[in-house]
Amino acid sequence: MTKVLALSEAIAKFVNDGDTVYAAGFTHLIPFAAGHEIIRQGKKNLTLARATPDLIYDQMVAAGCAKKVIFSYMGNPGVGSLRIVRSAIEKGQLEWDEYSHFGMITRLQAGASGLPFLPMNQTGAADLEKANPNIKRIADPFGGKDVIVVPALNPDVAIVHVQRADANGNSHLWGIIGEQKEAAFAAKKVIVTAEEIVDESVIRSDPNRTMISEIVVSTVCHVPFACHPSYAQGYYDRDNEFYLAWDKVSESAEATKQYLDDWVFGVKDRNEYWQKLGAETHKRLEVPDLMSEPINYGRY
Amino acid sequence: MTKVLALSEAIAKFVNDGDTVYAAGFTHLIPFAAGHEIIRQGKKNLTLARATPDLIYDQMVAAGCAKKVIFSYMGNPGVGSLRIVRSAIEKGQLEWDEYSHFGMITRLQAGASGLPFLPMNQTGAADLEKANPNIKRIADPFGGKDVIVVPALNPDVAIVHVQRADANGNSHLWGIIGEQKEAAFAAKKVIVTAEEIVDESVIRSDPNRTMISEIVVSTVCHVPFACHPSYAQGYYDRDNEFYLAWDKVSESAEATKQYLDDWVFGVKDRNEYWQKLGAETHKRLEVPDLMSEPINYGRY
Amino acid sequence: MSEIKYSSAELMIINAARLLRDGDVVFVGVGQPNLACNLAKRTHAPNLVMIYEAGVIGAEPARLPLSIGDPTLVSGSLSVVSMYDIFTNYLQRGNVDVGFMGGAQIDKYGNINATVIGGYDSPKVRLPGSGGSQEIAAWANRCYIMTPHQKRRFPEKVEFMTSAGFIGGRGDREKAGLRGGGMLAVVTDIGIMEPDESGEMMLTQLHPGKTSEEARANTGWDLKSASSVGTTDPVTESELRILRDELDPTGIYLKGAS
Amino acid sequence: MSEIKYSSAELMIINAARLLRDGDVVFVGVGQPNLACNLAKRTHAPNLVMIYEAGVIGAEPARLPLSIGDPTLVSGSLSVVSMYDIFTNYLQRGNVDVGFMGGAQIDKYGNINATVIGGYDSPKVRLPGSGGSQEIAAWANRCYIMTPHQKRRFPEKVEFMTSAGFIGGRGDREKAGLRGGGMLAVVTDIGIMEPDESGEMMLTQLHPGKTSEEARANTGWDLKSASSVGTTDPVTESELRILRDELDPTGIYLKGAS
Repeated sequence: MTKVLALSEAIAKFVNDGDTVYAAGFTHLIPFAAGHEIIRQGKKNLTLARATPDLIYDQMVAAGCAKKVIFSYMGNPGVGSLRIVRSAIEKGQLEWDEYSHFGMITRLQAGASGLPFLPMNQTGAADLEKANPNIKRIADPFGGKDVIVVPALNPDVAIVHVQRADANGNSHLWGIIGEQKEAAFAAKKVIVTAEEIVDESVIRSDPNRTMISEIVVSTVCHVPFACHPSYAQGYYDRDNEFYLAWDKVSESAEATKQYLDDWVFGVKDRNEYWQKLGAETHKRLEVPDLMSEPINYGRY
Repeated sequence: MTKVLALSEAIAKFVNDGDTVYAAGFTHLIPFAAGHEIIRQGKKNLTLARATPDLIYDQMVAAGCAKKVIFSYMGNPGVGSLRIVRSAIEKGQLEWDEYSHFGMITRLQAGASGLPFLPMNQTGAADLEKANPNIKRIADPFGGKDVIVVPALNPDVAIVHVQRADANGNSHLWGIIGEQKEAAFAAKKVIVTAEEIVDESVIRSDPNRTMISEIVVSTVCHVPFACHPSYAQGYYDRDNEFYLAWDKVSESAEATKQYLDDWVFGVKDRNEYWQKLGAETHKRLEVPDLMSEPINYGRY
Repeated sequence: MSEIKYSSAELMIINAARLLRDGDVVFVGVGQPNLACNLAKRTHAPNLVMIYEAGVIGAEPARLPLSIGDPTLVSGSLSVVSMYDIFTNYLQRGNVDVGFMGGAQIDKYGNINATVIGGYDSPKVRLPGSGGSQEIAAWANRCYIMTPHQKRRFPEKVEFMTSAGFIGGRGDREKAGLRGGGMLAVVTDIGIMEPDESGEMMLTQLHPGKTSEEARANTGWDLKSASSVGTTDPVTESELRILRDELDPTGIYLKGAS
Repeated sequence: MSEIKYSSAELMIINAARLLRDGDVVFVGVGQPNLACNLAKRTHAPNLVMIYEAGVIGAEPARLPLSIGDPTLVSGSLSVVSMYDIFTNYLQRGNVDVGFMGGAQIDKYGNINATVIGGYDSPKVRLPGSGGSQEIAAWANRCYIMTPHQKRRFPEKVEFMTSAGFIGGRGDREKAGLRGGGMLAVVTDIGIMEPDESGEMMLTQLHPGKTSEEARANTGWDLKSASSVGTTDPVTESELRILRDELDPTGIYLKGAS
């Protein structure tokens, strides 16, 4: 019962106009390939949720896919401002719903847990609480200080990139794991993209590493290098030069359009994109091996 | 700054009469060696918290260490009744505080999170809620069904056995991980016992495997075979014969006293205990290797 | 053709196995439920996924597991997660199709007592308590129980409700907002009871050779029968062979009735 | 002996590094805070533990990290956990000693604005928002900020309170029940401001050659001075050598002032 689909089929089948989409990954494992495919297929009126919108949502907003963003830090990580999302918000062209990182992740954790809400301790910084009716305050029934609560976030679809998955979607991921697990369990449908599709025996050799199991996965797509300019730990490096370059590109609507024409609409899929990046970039992003010490599960 | 102590020193230093102790491990990794050392040192008036009291608390209650148990399933796993704890409760000699597994683990998760409480959805089975004032019901501020809440559990000391730790307490553990992490973060002091003390470089070779970090660990003790008759995945098997035998031993106060005299007071430490078990038992509990596939972190 | 002989445990396990559907995600306990799942997996439900409250998903035990935390459940499984995660992300989130329940008493509305006989504060017999069953009963899509048909096990009303069936009737279960479908079958050594529209357990099937009188005589409430009571399919040699030769060759769980 | 030359960024980083104590668990950002921590670790605080909101604990980056999620933070670190765990088990639970803050504005009571200039609903300048800073400010034992001393960065009151310092004074912070000690030092290129008994930031130290007049002229509130304003120890060649040769050899974070 393989769940393997081409990424284009997966996006066509599982992402609908108007959906709330959570393209997961905190700096690491950001599913750019899926984001580009969503742009190519011209999806509309999406609500784009992510702790850090990052360049992927800048590009999707530029391409007109989004009506709203849900976020907790709207920057170009390590560079500065996220120009396109920011400008759309400043101009009133984009709805937004904002939390702290912890608030955002707590919403996902509540969603993943099947709970209506989860509490957080007070922070004393009440301005966002005043601005966002989703941030409420309730009494501690055990007599302590009031706590802050946020409602569950259950996206229509989560897109989660992993290093290796089997054909059913059982996934090993490592390095910065951010909110990958929470997004997968919170969402109604889960698209896994993977650097490698491996035999089930590889997954079963280390079950404690399996953060997302087939039980919640809708489809698995084999998409090597899916994260560029983000990265996959152990597979390729983050392309910091691209993050710097985007700061310039995104200053101009023309340059942004040209970028989308060249690198999203101008390529068929991620493989073409990666080939187009060229040998020098491939070499620059290469990373030497550094292997984990294996562990012994025992043959019982 | 090594935190390594002999187990006897660790128990003397970190476990006080009257403490709430959480000896963690769901069936797996149960820290019997530490339990026996607590008995040998004659600690008194402890509140013993565990999802499943298992034989370790049966023995500690028999030895007179406990005034109270907090639990969610009081059985001899795979065998039946947990005679000593059960009889002490039936005779009114032992206080108790009871939850479902999820309620118990939720209390620990709240404690580990630094939260005063956490919610759970309703289960419709309200008798325990009526019997235990710590189980309360609050309104969902977002308009859904009422939820059940339980207060944080923050034990004075957690005892957590792991497969391998470095000298500062950074710990790799695998197999059934139960509530090991939650207990460690919820407790005020953490005693780690380990099958192996490894070089920090082994831990650093696989940081995603490190479930408990030095930041919360008070001391680390090198105690091979600390879990018998429970087990350590990949190191030795569970001694089911012992669990069956205990069902008989614990029927009689005399047999129980004899057991404690022979196997707890009659040995100096876990090494003597393990030697006393003898070569046949060692052989019976041996397990052939089954190694995980390593992963690549990359040398960045 | 010689008559096939089997124990009442074997009869219940085989009938429970038949309730499972291919692809089901089952929250399993050790012992008889584990045998029922493994039997189903080797017959009509090869894609059954077994998950355990200890946090193991997709176990493929190489030997008969003797406790809920047997290491054979872990080695070669698909995923191992914390107890908090198994109860939140899997069970409470609604990712479990079937829960197998146990308990000392089960009543007319499928409610279970696994906590206490006598008053809670001064128990006459203190039972193990809920473990995970309070939540499994509430949130798994379908719940089943296997238990010998004895009057003391089937009181009209449980003394303590550890886990909810239909509480005092289906309306109660809806009012509490529980996501799961509740206790959908009680498999005994006489037959199978299933809930009627009000949530009351009624006799719907009898094992070959058993009678509704036997069932009524061994039930603590006035057991109704379905308008047409069926007969369960006879136990097959193939089912027995898998159970006896492959799954429990030393007969640890197959011999007894409890 | 020639005069030692350094940028204002170097001056701030070196003074921030000196605030760290051996054994501190520090919630670090990239850029200047990362350099301050690594400098402290290589001088007086070898047992400093660096943790990142991305979930990395005990990072020992082999190269200069260029984002909060740089893979060099992961390889060879002590532990990597989920964001939910880093915010709950570490930060909210009280396991973090020091938090380094950033922000566009910091006011008289050490409150930070990193969210918006102009009204929240129709922003003039939309800033990145809290990220993790709302919780770090509330729950780390000690908070520090490094920022150039400019009037526009130091208004009397922030337009939007992204992260709490002492709110409207120490009493407010206590009333909210925050566990951390709040904003304990603001390191600028002129000197260091620390809270007085009421929680108001006052000038407590000046860097060599700087004056309290300069500090007052570049502060948006009526900046008080401590009864005796100290002078920070001069920047040493050894500190500069570590920063320039080992930590940021291409000068990415050392050159500018912001």
